[in-house]
Amino acid sequence: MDIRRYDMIVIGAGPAGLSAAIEAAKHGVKPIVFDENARPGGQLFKQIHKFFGSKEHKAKIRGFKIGEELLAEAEKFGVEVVLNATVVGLYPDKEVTVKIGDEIQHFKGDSILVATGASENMVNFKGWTLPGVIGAGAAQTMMNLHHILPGKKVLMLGSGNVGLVVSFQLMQAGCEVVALCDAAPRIGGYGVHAAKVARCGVPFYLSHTIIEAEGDEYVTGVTIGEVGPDWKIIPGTKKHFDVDTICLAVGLSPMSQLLDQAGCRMKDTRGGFVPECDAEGQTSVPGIYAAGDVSGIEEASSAMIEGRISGITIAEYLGFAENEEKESRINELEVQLDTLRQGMFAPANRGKKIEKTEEGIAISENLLVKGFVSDEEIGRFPGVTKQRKIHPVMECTQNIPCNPCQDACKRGCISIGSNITSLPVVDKEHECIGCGLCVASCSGQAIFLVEEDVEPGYGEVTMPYEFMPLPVVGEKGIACGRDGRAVCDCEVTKVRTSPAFDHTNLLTIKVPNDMLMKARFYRAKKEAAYD
Amino acid sequence: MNKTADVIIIGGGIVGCATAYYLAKSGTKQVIVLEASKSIGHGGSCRNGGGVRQSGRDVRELPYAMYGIQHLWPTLSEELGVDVEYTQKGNLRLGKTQAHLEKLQKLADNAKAVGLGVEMVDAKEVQEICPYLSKDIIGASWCPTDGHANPLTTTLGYYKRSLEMGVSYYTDAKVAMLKKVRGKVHQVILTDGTVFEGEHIVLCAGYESRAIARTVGVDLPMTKLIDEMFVTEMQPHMFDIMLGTASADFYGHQAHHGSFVFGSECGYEEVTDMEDPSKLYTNAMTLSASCRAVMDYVPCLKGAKVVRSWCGWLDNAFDGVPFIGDCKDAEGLTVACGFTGHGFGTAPAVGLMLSQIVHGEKTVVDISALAPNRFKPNK
Amino acid sequence: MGRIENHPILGASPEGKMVTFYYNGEPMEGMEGEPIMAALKVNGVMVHRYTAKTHEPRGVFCAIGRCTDCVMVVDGKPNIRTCITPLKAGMKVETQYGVSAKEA
Amino acid sequence: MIDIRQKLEEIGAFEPHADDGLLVCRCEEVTKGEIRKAVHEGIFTIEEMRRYLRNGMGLCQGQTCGRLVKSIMAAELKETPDYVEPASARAPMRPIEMEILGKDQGGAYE
Repeated sequence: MDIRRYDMIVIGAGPAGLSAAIEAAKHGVKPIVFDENARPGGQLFKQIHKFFGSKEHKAKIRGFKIGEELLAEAEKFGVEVVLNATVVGLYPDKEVTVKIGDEIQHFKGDSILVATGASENMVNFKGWTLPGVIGAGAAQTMMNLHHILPGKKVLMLGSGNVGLVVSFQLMQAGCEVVALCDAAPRIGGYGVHAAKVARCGVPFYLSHTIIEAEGDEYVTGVTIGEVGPDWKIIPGTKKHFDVDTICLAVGLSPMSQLLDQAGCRMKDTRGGFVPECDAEGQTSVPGIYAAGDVSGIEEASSAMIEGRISGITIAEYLGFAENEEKESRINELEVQLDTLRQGMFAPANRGKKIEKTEEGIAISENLLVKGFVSDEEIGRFPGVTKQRKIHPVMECTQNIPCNPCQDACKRGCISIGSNITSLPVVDKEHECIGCGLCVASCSGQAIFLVEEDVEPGYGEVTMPYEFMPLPVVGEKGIACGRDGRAVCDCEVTKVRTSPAFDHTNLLTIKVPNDMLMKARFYRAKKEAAYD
Repeated sequence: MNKTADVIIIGGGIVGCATAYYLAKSGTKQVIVLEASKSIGHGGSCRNGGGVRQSGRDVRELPYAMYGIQHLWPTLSEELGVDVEYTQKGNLRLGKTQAHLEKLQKLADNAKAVGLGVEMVDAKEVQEICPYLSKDIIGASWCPTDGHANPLTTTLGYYKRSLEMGVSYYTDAKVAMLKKVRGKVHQVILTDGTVFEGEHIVLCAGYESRAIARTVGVDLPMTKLIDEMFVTEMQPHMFDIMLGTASADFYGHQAHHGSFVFGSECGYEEVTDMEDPSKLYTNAMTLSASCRAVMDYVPCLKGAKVVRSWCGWLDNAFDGVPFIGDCKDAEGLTVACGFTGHGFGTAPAVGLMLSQIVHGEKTVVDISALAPNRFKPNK
Repeated sequence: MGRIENHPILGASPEGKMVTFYYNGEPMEGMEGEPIMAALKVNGVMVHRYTAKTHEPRGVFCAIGRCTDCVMVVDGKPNIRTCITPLKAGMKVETQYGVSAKEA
Repeated sequence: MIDIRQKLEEIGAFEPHADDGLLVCRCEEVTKGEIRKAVHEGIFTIEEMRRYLRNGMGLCQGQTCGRLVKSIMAAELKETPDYVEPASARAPMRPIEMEILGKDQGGAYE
């Protein structure tokens, strides 16, 4: 048998797999990475939003850019990436069979890292097999990889980060999102992700699920209804929407079949079927490792660090790195990983209802149910202050590990401190010059610049704006509130774009002074109306 | 939990389930089936190619293989209330060389001697029977009364029906040993210490039977061998016959819903060294080798996609035919194992005969040649 | 459903070579190398196949080659996953009924 | 050890539900009602269920419906989902043509 040998075989060229290969290659390991897709980067190339975290986590960089950076790094360290290479099987002797082109090749590795990521969970309801019912991942693939629209009018099921992020992406691509629903009573994803969807006017229906997808040949509509505590539909709560697309974002499951096949000890958890492995990703089979979503669903940022940890561990296992070297690198990486696992959305807090922020401020109830913080609630958060002169208003109301705003402000107006999950605080001692870098830096698009009395009775609000077409100065439109409803007429007074903003345009609108704390979104006149 | 019964059957495979069914059908009140794994039919019963065939069998097996095909298979779906997909459209055993044809001729002659209709067909006739086969085939043996069925639904059908008829099943119930009481095999003790008691013990646990029988001093001389199979995606309907070859390159058929199911070996089986035999790992080389074997004879399937492969253990008796019957050296114990990879098609008849043995009745055909204690040294 | 001409983050969509392929015998335009599914979607084709047992319509579901719901008969071969198979000029793409291109 | 008969008594008789016609396995077109009913016929494991109804035996090999089947079976058995073990994973991980699988010797297969 012709079997090719490698120090390290990596299955999956996503964030975890590439990071592991790079880390190991830095120590002289020669890894080969297989990926069944035509493009490397896993899900990163479908992620067009800016990532959270701190500088080490590549915060405020968009997912697909992180993918490009990883690829460049992989190339620099001589990592061999084989695309369109489907791993057919993983066998006990650390042997893999791979479909490459129109044949099967056999490989054996002294170590194998499985970084196959996750697949989408599905729910079934009447009509769920109709064309037009698609996974949220499918929508992302169509829009962000193939540049086509999944549909015109979409209903999203699922309020986790995937459902929220993809809803926003659908609107960025030019689709209309008619509603976002979730059977859970509270929004599962980040409040800032929900808020940017809500202010575009998407209604949130929590405690609602799909009763039926309608249509004979393909989806022409959908009916949702409210679920009671017994998970049954409450009579009289049906709502119908005309849609051509229903998008399902109901969670992810580790794609761990290869590990099971290789005989790794598995455990059945609420988060899916995962390998039993230690903190470095070593499974029960010596030399077989797992990193990223395949060992438990988390964000891509965590997957990259997990990959690095497995990478250095494998380098040491193969004798390419000294134990002390490994220990010190792992300590460094674990600090980074721990940081990401802090805050309200930390793995340890899954399923828990958190009532107060770390600062002791009551969480916005409205945000958890309707997707936006109400005008009455917003004032109690430390990033929101009322000043006449121009200043940042940071509508950041949940503790998540993220701090690019603090770094973005060169004047020191924004302070988060050493605890990365703290809510940003406005430092009134330092003067804001309205540069807008903080607005563009905020991955949650939760920072606005507000200035009173730019002319008598009128002030200005500067907001992040990532839609086409970009409004022009002088255009008259409608300012919308956090709930997406029109609050007043307005005029565009400034439109700023800059490479430093990375496609987050800064749109400044002029509104009456009393609307400064309400106006958070802009719509051209023709597409908006008061109700 | 009732731990005593008239009959305790060890092994929830097709033989165990069928025996339980025929026992219940013939009026036995208390029957308990013990299955070591969590699933009924976890072993070879649900891992085989589904052949329901007489041709190619040893003369000692032929009488009951024929009995099953004549009397049991035709009405089985009706009887069990589950579609067992029994299809009696014949079996072609293909040859590509003169040596192959000679071998096939010998098998056909043996079969004819005991009254089975097997004839030799030439290349042209092969193409008439099945136009999808390679033109390299120069001849074949043809047994029109052979066929195939779905081993999955047959096994689970016997299980379901016997359960309805009052048989008790225990899964995840691994037998550690048998124990005699006053000279008669009477107790079945599980690895967790649970003790079952029965007037009659039927042992049909595949290769595992050997270790269990040994606890009461009975040796069943057999070895185990891994065997692999694969299944393709659904294909348009092509043919209903069962296929095999003179040199045992592969065997298989198209199942009712359209998939092709094939089994084959790559030559490594004899030396397979699996750390944990219960894991049933497939081998990295076998699937590719199997595909080549099949394409050599059915080239038009080259574009069919394989969706799954799996393997199972054969229980190979020293002389290639099963051990079926009472253990003369251990009263109260009846065994049925060592089916050597071709037990599925005969399982209904074997189940029926085991129920007759338990009742002390004469079996439908004579099987004294399959006595468990038949091994004799060759010198 | 249309192509995204200009995206606020991704910019102008890459320009590709438009080629003709055949959908149930009718000529259609698509971009060479894009998944067959994408070209069909742009042309408004939603139904890729009808199932074997209940003859239900199916289309794209996962779009990454996993669920296999989007399979069609491509150049005479059934069960081709159109979401991951690149479009080529002259390709014959047909609605799949069960496992064949003809209605049963 | 699982006493099938006792467990069947514990879970009671099969009761039809309004949504029994809902498809669960998209590839092999197996419904929720068929799965629920099979549990009452003594089919307690995914391994058995696949063999009995063909759910998860199609082109995608249960990648889409695996979790759904697990939760339906667990609910019918009055157990938590981890009671029902997932199906074992087997090669090939994706459907692959016999012709391609046959070429694994470093050279083209003729």
